[in-house]
Amino acid sequence: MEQILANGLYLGAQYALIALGLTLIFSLMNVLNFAHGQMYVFSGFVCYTVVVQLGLPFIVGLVVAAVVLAVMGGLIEKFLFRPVIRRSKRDESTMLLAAGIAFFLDALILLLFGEKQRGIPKVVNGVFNWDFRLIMPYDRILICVLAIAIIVSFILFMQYSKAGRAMRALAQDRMAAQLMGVDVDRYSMIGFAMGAMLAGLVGALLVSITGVNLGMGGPTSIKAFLMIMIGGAGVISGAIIGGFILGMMESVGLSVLSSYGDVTYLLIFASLMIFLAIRPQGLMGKPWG
Amino acid sequence: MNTNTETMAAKGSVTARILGMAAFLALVFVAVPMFIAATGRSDFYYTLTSVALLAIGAAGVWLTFYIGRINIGQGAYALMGGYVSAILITQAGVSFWLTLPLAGIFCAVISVLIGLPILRLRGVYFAMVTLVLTEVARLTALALPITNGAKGITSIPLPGELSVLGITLIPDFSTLQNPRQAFYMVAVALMVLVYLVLWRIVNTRLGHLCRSLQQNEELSASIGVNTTWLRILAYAISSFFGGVAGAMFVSISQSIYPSSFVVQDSVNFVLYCFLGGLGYVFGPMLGTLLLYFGWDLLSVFKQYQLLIYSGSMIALMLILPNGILSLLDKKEGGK
Amino acid sequence: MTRMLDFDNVELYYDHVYALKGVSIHLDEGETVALIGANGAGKSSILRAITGLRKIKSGSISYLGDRLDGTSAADIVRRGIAMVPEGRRVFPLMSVKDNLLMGAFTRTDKLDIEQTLESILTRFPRLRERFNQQASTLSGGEQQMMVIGRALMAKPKLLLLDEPSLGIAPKLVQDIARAIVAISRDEGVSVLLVEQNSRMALSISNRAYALSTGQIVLSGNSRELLDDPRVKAAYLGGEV
Amino acid sequence: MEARAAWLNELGGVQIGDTTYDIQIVAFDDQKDPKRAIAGMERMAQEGVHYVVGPNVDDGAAAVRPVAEQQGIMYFPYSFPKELFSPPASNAILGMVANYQSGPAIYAYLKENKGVQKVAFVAANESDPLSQRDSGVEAAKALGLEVVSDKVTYQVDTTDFSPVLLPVLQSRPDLLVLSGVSPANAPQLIRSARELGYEGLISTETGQDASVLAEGAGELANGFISVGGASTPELASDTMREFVDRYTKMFGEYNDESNTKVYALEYIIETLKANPAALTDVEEYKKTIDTFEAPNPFMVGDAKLRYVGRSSFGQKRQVSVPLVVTEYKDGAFETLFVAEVD
Repeated sequence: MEQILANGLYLGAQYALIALGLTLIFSLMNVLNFAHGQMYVFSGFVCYTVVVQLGLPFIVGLVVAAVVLAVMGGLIEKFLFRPVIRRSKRDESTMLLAAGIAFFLDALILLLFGEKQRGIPKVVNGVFNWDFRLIMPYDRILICVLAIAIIVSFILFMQYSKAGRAMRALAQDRMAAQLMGVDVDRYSMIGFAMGAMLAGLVGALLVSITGVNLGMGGPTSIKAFLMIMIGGAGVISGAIIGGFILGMMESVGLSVLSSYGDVTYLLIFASLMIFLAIRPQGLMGKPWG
Repeated sequence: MNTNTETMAAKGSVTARILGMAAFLALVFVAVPMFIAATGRSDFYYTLTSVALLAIGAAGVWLTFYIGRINIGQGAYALMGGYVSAILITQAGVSFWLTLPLAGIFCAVISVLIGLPILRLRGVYFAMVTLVLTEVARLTALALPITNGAKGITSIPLPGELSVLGITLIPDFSTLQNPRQAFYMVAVALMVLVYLVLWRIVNTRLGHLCRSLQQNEELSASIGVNTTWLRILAYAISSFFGGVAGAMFVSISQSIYPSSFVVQDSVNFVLYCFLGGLGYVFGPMLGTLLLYFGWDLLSVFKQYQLLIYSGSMIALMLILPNGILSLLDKKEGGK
Repeated sequence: MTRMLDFDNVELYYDHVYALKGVSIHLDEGETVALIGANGAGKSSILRAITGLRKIKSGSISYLGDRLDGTSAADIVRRGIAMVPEGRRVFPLMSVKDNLLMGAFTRTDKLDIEQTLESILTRFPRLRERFNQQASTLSGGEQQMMVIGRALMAKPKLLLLDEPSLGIAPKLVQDIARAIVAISRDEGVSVLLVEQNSRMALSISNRAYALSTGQIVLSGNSRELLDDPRVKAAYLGGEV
Repeated sequence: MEARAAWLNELGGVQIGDTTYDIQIVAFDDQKDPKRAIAGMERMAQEGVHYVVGPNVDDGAAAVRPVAEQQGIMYFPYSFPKELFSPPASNAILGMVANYQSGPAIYAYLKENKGVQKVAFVAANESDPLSQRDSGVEAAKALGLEVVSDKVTYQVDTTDFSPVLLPVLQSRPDLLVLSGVSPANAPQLIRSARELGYEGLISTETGQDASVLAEGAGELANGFISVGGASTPELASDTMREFVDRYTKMFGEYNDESNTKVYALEYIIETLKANPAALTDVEEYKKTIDTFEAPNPFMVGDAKLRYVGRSSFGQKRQVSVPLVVTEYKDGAFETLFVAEVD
């Protein structure tokens, strides 16, 4: 039992971090970022390149990956999403753009980093073992702690900094925020960059544990969609709760249902559909986003 | 499928429409086979057959757009339809031609059950739920005994003879010299049928009601439109199209796996619609042709194929964010 | 008195439909001016044009002698124009405190902001009581107080109020009216007030303009207009 | 394959019959989508290609079968379902050693040399791994081993395998078989198993990539048993070594998969040399299969290129590559033993 909970917590922390970035972008721009998973993968490869190919410490890889992704996010917002949003008749047109960007990143990853699975050496060795009731390698504990620390600092930033307040205001009422003198373009760009950076941080963190490969992008995006649906799209607390719930469900399901074959995700998906039919806005969301 | 055909259809004068239709039919049924015969590129048959079938699925997605819903779940119905057809053929020995409508009807019935709760959702919520639906369909196909799990159903026989009152309408495919051409003809005929139905729907009272739903649901509900029924109906028709397309695909590949239609396919259906333009009935058809056929043509660029494909998709989006057919809007606006 | 705002022969339309057809109004320093008229007459469009939310088609808007049209919304706030939008538009998931702080978004001096905040909390004691509560939990009247306070956080010279009495309990409408009068008196702020409740608007303003279908149909001293039968006609949208 | 083709062309091409040909490889990316795989096969037929190496997955391989048979194409899929290679099918040739051939050999070896008694299987919930698991279970049972867990499956996109492996390891196996594991998943699974305290053996029947294992699992992967390519130092001829050099120059990194594919190309060319009529008619090719034999340029000694598979498929529809079982050790594979498939 302890083991299942610990696994759930570990998964939940990384999931929540992925969902945070996605929900931030969604809340600010009403864009469902299909390329989120690809950004995560891209960042994993950047971190790999810095750590394995250039032989620099992991922390450098983490920082470089975060910076690269933030810049990439900002540029994508400024040169792709902004003009399209301005000129298209429907919000949904951005979906095609996001999907195009997802394909493009896939192609870029393939050309730059190849199709192989890549990973970096363990950051710390050793395994925490509490009487075989709870086994957790130290590097997982470290990554989990780092992920939670990033989540906490993100919340603090959004809660107490001027920029964080501006982004929350923008998400809650775009027009009123404009009237307060918030520069919508500027903060949309900052928000997108931060969302991409969060995806990048998770990718760089996890490359030390799970490694990365080209095919991970799509499934990661789908999982991230799941989480923000559980919690409610565009709400920070919802993304965090959604991430932890999915992590727990996955951990519990895989352990409890293992004898019935691979039905965990089927059950998660099916129960999610029923849940959404009853509560469309998710746990914390506003009705209709 | 040239733009002239669509321009005429869109402008709407009756004669122009009939002429456009005739030109289109001549193009797909006569000109394309002649072109293929002349160039010997018979592999285009399969590609164009795929385009026709995917366009059918995309037509369904387009119809759900028409009631203001983004449907990223068409892959689920294509997969469902495919399995219904495959199971009926291999286990009950039903003729393929009968399974085709049955697959559609099965999907329509299921979609009503699923649609009742989820069609209340809007915007990204509906979109994401339907995306999940695709995964549910795949995982269900993996888990069920009747679908044979991950191993799929293989060695499905080719479509047999279709005869009414002793008259052979469609001969047994396995006796044909060129089954690919036959598949092409059938698929294109189906596509033409589907788009005629779609076009009819759009130009009747039902279509007007759908449009009002797209613009303002509360308002339409308040003036007495039965919005629930309307949404269910549109969604059921959409899923019917998806099921038929899936079933037809299975008969061509003679096999089906849980991976035959996945999230990527669902997303692609949506992209076809966007790219073509949501404002026009023929948008999804054009979008499918460009994206699917375009991909094949780009294969000459080898490892840069995906880069060029996605790059041009993004560029197109920047130039024409409302779809290719929005070019027609501009012309009309200029007058 | 200095001319504060000159709204000269402005045309504005939404998607080919006229919202304003050559409207001219002006406002002097220290004045409270009301814009009255039926729903859709174009009152709110004037405010949106001033704050830069809508681009004008022709004409000009000047503020303290400088052109205002064409500058960004953020710049307009910085130059001393704050608006209380129609329907209040609170940030529902933010605390009262954060809502108020958003009002001072363009200001940078922390100490100065603290002082303004303190004066607003003194003016609206209810906000002090609810200081850390989420804005969505406030009553309609409290929310209205809060968004007025939020606008004052910008230390504006010109305050634009869009339908402050809409959806507020009648008893509280008076409170709001009193607050507006007090603000303009104490802070020396000029006020441009858009109201459907013409009685309230005329009773607290110096001058007023009546609009109908995007045009000024009547203007003059508020006290005189209070008894003018033509005001009623303006609400019916007809010719005066 | 492109590397070998370029090399052969550089040497002046290949003489088949009286004519000397340059080899041209036509590539098609099916993106693992069966629908596209069919389109690819149609393209091949269109371009007059009669010999196709691929597809690489089960659903693609099954999907292209009708096209290949109608269009007269011999194809070398890297997927194992027996019906592709057994009569009435006759156009597919298995390009490598199948797991139901390598599995029994590995289990027998481990039973004898390492005293393995209890085996647990875990597989991805996809067509190939599942079929590999099922035949692996069968083989283990036939050898008298006890199968303690064979129900657990996982999604290929799993990022954390601890919850997946937990119930498997609780059944306390001596040998954990990762059926049909992809090179991407293998290091994660090994790492998770070791980190959960598992100390027994871990094996798979498919080829793996040493550098991926080193990056993903480090020394935790030591002792991992897998099927190697045919280019182990003991077996590789000078030709093979030069090929690896050339490949590395062209594509940067050498791996097992391309190794088996170069064999497929060699078989095609040599068989065509033996019967030039097969250039345009695959029926001729099929006739040649049964008797074909040529020296194997990639292996030391007098190894032969010939077709095998009679005991598995009832007809010769498999290329003969040596079955090399290897053990991972500090970033490289060491050969455990070598066997041959009949």
